[in-house]
Amino acid sequence: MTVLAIDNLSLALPKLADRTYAVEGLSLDIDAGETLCVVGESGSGKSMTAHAVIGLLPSAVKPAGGSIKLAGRELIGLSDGEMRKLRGRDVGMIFQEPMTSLNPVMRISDQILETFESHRMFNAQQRMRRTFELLEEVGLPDPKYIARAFPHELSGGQRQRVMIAVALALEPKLLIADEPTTALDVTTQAQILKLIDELRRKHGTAVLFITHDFGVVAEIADDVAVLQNGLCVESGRAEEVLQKPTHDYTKRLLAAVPSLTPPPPKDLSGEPDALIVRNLHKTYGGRGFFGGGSRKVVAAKDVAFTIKRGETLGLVGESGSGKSTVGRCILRLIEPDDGFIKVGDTEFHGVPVRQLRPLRKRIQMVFQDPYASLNPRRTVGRIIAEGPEAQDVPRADAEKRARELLDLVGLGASSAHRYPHEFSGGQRQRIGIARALALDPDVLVADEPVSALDVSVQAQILDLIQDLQKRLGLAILFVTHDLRVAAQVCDRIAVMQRGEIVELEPTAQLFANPKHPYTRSLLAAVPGAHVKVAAA
Amino acid sequence: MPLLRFIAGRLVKGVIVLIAIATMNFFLIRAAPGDPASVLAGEAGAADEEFLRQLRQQFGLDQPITTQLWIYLTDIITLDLGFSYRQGRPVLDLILERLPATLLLTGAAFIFSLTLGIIFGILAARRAGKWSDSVITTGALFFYATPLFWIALMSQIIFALWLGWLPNTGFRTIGAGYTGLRYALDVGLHLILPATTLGLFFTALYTRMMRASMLEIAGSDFVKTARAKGVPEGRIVRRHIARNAILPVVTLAGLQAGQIVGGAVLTETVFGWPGIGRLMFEALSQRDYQVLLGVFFVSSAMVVLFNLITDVVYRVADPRIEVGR
Amino acid sequence: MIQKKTGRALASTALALLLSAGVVAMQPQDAKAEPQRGGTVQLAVTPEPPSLMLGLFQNGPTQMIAGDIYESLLRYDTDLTPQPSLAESWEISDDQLVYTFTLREGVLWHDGEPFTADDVVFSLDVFLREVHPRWRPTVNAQVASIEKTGDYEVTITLNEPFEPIMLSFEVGTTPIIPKHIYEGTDYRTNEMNSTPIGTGPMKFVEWDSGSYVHLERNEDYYLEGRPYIDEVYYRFIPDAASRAVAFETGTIDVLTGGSVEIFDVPRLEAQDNVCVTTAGWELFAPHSWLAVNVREGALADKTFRQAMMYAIDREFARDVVWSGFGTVANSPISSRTLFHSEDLHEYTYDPDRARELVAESSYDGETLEFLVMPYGETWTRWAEATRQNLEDVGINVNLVTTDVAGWSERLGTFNFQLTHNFLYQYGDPALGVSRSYVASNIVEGNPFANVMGYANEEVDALFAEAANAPSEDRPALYQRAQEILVDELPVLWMIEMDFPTVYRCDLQDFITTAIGVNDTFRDAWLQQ
Amino acid sequence: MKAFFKRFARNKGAVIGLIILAIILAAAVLAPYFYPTSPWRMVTRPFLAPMAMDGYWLGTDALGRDVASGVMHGARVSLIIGLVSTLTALAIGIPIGALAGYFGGLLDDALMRFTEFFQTIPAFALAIVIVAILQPSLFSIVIAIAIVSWPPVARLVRGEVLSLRSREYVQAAVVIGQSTPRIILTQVLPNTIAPITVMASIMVASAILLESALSFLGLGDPNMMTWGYMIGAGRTRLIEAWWISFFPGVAIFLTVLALNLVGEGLNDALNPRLSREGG
Repeated sequence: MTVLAIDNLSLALPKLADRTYAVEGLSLDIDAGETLCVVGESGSGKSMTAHAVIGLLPSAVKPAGGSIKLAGRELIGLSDGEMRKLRGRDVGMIFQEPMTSLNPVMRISDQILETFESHRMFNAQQRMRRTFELLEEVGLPDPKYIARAFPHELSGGQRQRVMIAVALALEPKLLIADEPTTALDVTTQAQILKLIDELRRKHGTAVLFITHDFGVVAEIADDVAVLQNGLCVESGRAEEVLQKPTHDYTKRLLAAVPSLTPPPPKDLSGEPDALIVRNLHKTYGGRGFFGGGSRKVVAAKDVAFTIKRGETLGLVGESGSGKSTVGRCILRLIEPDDGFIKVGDTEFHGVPVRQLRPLRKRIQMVFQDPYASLNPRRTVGRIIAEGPEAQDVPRADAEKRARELLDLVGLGASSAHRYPHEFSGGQRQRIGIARALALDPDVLVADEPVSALDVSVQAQILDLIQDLQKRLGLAILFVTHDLRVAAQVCDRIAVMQRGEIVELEPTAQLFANPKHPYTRSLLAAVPGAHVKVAAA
Repeated sequence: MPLLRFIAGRLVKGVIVLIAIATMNFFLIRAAPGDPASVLAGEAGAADEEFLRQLRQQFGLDQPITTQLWIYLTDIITLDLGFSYRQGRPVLDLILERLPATLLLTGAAFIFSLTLGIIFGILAARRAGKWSDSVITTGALFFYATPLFWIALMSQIIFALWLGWLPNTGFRTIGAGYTGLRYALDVGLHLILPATTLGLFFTALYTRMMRASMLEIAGSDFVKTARAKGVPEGRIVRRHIARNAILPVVTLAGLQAGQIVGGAVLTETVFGWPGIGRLMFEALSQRDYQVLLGVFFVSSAMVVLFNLITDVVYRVADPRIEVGR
Repeated sequence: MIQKKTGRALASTALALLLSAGVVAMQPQDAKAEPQRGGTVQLAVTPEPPSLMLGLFQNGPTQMIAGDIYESLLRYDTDLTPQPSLAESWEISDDQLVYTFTLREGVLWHDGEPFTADDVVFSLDVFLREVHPRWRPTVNAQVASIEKTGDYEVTITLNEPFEPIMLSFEVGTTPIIPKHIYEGTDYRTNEMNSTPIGTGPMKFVEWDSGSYVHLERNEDYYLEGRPYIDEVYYRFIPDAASRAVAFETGTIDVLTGGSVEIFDVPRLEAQDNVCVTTAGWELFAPHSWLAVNVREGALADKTFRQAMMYAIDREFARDVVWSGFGTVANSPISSRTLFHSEDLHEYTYDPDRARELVAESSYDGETLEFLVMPYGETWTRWAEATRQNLEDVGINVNLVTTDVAGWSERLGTFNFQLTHNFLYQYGDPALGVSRSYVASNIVEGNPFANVMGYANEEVDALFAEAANAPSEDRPALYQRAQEILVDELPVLWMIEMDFPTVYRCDLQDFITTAIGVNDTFRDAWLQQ
Repeated sequence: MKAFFKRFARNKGAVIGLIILAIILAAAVLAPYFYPTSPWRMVTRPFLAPMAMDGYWLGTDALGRDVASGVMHGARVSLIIGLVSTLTALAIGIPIGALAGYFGGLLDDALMRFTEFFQTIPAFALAIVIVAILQPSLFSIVIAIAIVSWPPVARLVRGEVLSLRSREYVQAAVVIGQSTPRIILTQVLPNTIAPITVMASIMVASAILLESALSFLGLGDPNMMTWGYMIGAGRTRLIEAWWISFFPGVAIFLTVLALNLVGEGLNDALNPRLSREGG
């Protein structure tokens, strides 16, 4: 039975936008109990599609043609009141950001109860019982406690479970999930995906699942629709699309998904140690004004590793594992509590901040967020030249070097006088790399350098980093949460959990034979790991 | 317990700030030309050195300034705010006499402006872009941009002089001898004009803030969640948008409440309201140091107190903030 | 009105009046109207006084309120003729040295204690001698002794004849205060200061700080049937416009002089049942001038001061700034008191003449600082107009504002160049005029002394001689002094000021004496 | 930049505000041209109603001074007081906020206690006392307004700097070895300009209101023809000569209104994500 049938749907964008339609001529069907994944990169129109179905389009975006039928009933043209009655009862929706999707000042139980109240279903007693049932069903421990809690008292995964409970409270025919796991850690993501999958089987719910991640698609999709710039370029059964893509774009996207199989190891014997870290400790502890000491968080505990010239060490862990703190401690962006850090032949720890400045050129960093890592008020040329200038290189030389570097990272010397906002995310990340390289560092700390990028751009940046490493003999500390990425670029991988390195092995060995249980659970959680995906 | 510790901590901090303020004000006021004796001389229309000397000795102004400061600070710790030079009465008595009037005025203005501001803010935000929104925002902008004393004078002329509906000055009808309910009604009538005038600016301010806050919250993810649940619009506005939008407005209002107490000088002056704002202004021109310092002390203490209350209320109203931190 | 009476004449008038004791001293305008009992009167007074203890404080508002609580030996009619008050009668010896006052018997203090000669001696000889800045110089310089010569008789003996002493026995200069409360205490910290006890027609009830002072009828007052009014409220409304509105809306019955902005008077007067009087200030005769610091610079130059006098349009100031109230002043002695001379040079407004004199003078374009008198906005307007007058003839003036404290401080330390000021004349040049011009009164700390720094030995000598001269010699001496001063201009006299009182016409016999704004309620009654 | 103007121009109120402001500025600049003599000059009969006599289209005041001349000359002083006191407040608030926000820790604590201290004293009362003590003059008024209005600036800047400090481009500047003062001046502060500009436009408005309130209480500079002074001087004559304080009141209202509108426009244009779109 077809629950959702979208036929030739077009959504018009406001006049000044960069294209006429957010979505154009889209058709798709979902049957009861089936999951359809809509895949695409940012700006493909996948979210708009979801919002159109539930009638929550931004006021500037208007349906311009086609039809959306839910269980045979036309949704386009329904009045606000009719649409409202439909929401929650016939369609439920989960959003991407669990941290902001729940009302921060309402108790969890009230937010679930509200769904029943809004649709005048059940009496008070039944509502309460149903609420507890739901919380139990979505796998939350101690529903009584959770029901009375406020959202901020729950973890991200727990909140997303609450969201699912809210969305499924009235057993709707259709569940729309808009990137519901993107903001979650990989192990949590696996649990949530599993939960959604179980529930739709149990209740026969049709699921419209929006994602950018082919791993996720491989994990849960029955059907797939690939969107590019508002057009559906390919659709069909999941296994077919994943294994025998017909459209170039689909092929390119799939090819860009990093494989979990690491490339053959480099020969690094005889290379000198570029970075030695021993005994690194860092604890965050709240400094209370009147002795009210807040709880302490151990971000680094006895961390130790060595990176050779030309080697890439991956530092892998989930959020809060301390991996970013370790990277920043090595750079002395954060002062470690204790530890030995040696860059080349220079001891980096213990150097007074004043004398640190000239040493800084030895070790540089590439940041995660390409939008936040470039000063919006300076030209790209200045941003890159600032480094050498800070190290007393004459201005003219520094600017010349900046132009060379822009060439090197593939942007062209002429971009030097432009401002960051004129560049795309991937281009900005190239600028960030050029800035780091401007000082000819020995060591590069790359903190999640590709996690904010679309998958096709991701691959290009990873290639660039590897290429530069080969040419310049850089030692790289590669901080990431993404095991697929780590598999592709790292020679060795250190897995971090709660501030400690629990396992440090050459990449191939780690993937083939993980020793620590945490490493094993991480590997198991990688979406689509067990599904074969078409190789490039 | 953590709440108590939080309050205790804030109180200790508040006391330190208050003592610092008292010290600064002490020197600030002494930097002014002339002293209470010269004012009395200036007003008496006749004076000689002997007269001035007697007064200064009586006021203790012939002692070294550090001694005076030390005496003042040690007294203040025991809540002894000294003696008024001019009125020969304890400053604390003078202030306590005037404080209720000020609290009544500012309290009424505060409640009036906060209530109306929130209601208008919600109305405007719900009808953003429509004519009723324009009317409210234009009105708010008008009162926001018009000097308070101007409105005070205009309302006096219109409502007291032309229409004769309301008394224009004072706290109550002198000599009427009202008691009980009749007295309360009388005070209430006298209160309307000054409280409204004082409150209008803040009404405008809160209306604008509430509107902006509503619009900001309206774009939140959780509002979308509520829509996706099929919650009726009115309920979304009440329970989701307004409930969250009100927090920053109430916080700001609370922080301002303390300031209003000391800032009602203009209103009190124009409407002859016997509050501490006027007491301060008179004490200033009369160089009645102790009274001036006392008013500053008490009104600063009000600010500290209101800030504390706001914080506590905020902590209770917003579950995200851990009580005690 | 020019009053030139000999001391003997004053005394005989008083004796004549004694014969008709019990009769109202001043006949009301409508002699047929019978005074009625009862009623409440609300008055506006500005600013709120520091205290009501008239012996310790003599501020205008203190006098207005406490003038009905306390009494002195005498009252004065509007010609400055003495009238009985606590003194029933008095005699002056032929050599004008011994003054004998017979006191009224059966007078009670508000706390029920009887009033006797002891109170008078204590007040004049002890209390006021110590604390009263105006009585102290008189008593110290002129009085040989003050003695009780009977339970109800006090004798004052002078060192030499001093005719003006007969003008000193009004309630502001010599309030009689209760010996039983003040003797042996620290006067300034006596707790009873906040609940004043006097003998006057009204009793203190309550002072609601910031709002009002409430007085009530003294049931035990010694004049049968008086006072007529039951209750009086003096209300404090800080803003002048609010006071005017309060009067218009009927909340207030009387706007006392100084509590009504002068420009509001014509508007208020035009309304129904509103009366305006400028009476009740005759003893004070407030005299305003532009004080000039004659110590240095162009201001030390007589020619330059004359130039300024010609430059300032005093008619304009009177007509526009003061709404027509007052008289242009041409002499240091007010035309409303004794010894004023009409036979003096007059400086009429003449900008051309002023420009000539500026050119002749030592003024070379420096900017003069004009300290604005902080007594309300009329004074500010006047300063602005004066600055414009002076700038029109090429004198640069910068206004400086300050408050009362700053103003008194700067005058008292001679730290000013130009400022307005006005002083009371107290009926006799020896009491209220000479103090501004004699070199011996160039003293720091007192804004009402000779702050100008003017010193002229001849003027000093003339004033000294005139004070203790026999009555008949005094006019000539003062004539000469006036001639010198008018030529040298130690200050630029501006206006003999009127402080109109605005009241409801229902109030009868409202202002009847030379200090009528202060001792109002012995005679006043409400037409009902 | 173009986008900025486009966004600004989309806000009708802001454009109106800008036009009003331009007119007021023109009045301020052209005042000596239209009224070459001092606005204090008593030119004709006092209490002349508006339009009652040719050439005195806004009437005359209690001393016969031309109200129109006063309003135009007053524009200069009011704007100058607004601007100078705002700049002074910024000059105090920005460094304090920047230091507190960037360095954090004890310095932050100390500076914020200092700021709190000034926020605890009732602002208007403090301004009154400062002006009274220093004696009313352009200088003392500017100082008083600046002293009571810098704390919000410091707080704003601190907040901005606090969030900017953890921005990655600031960390990048640390990593490449830039000196701290240079980082603050080139990386951090330039990015706080937008919110500071918005706040400054509102501060100019409140400074003008504050000055008028001080003048109302008789604490204005007696040699400066300001709108506040004119209202203060005319307020007691409001009943019979409304125009004396009416027109300067309107001038204040328009200026404050215009500055607020422009401020809102700037806010919308500089923070597009917060732009108020109809719901």
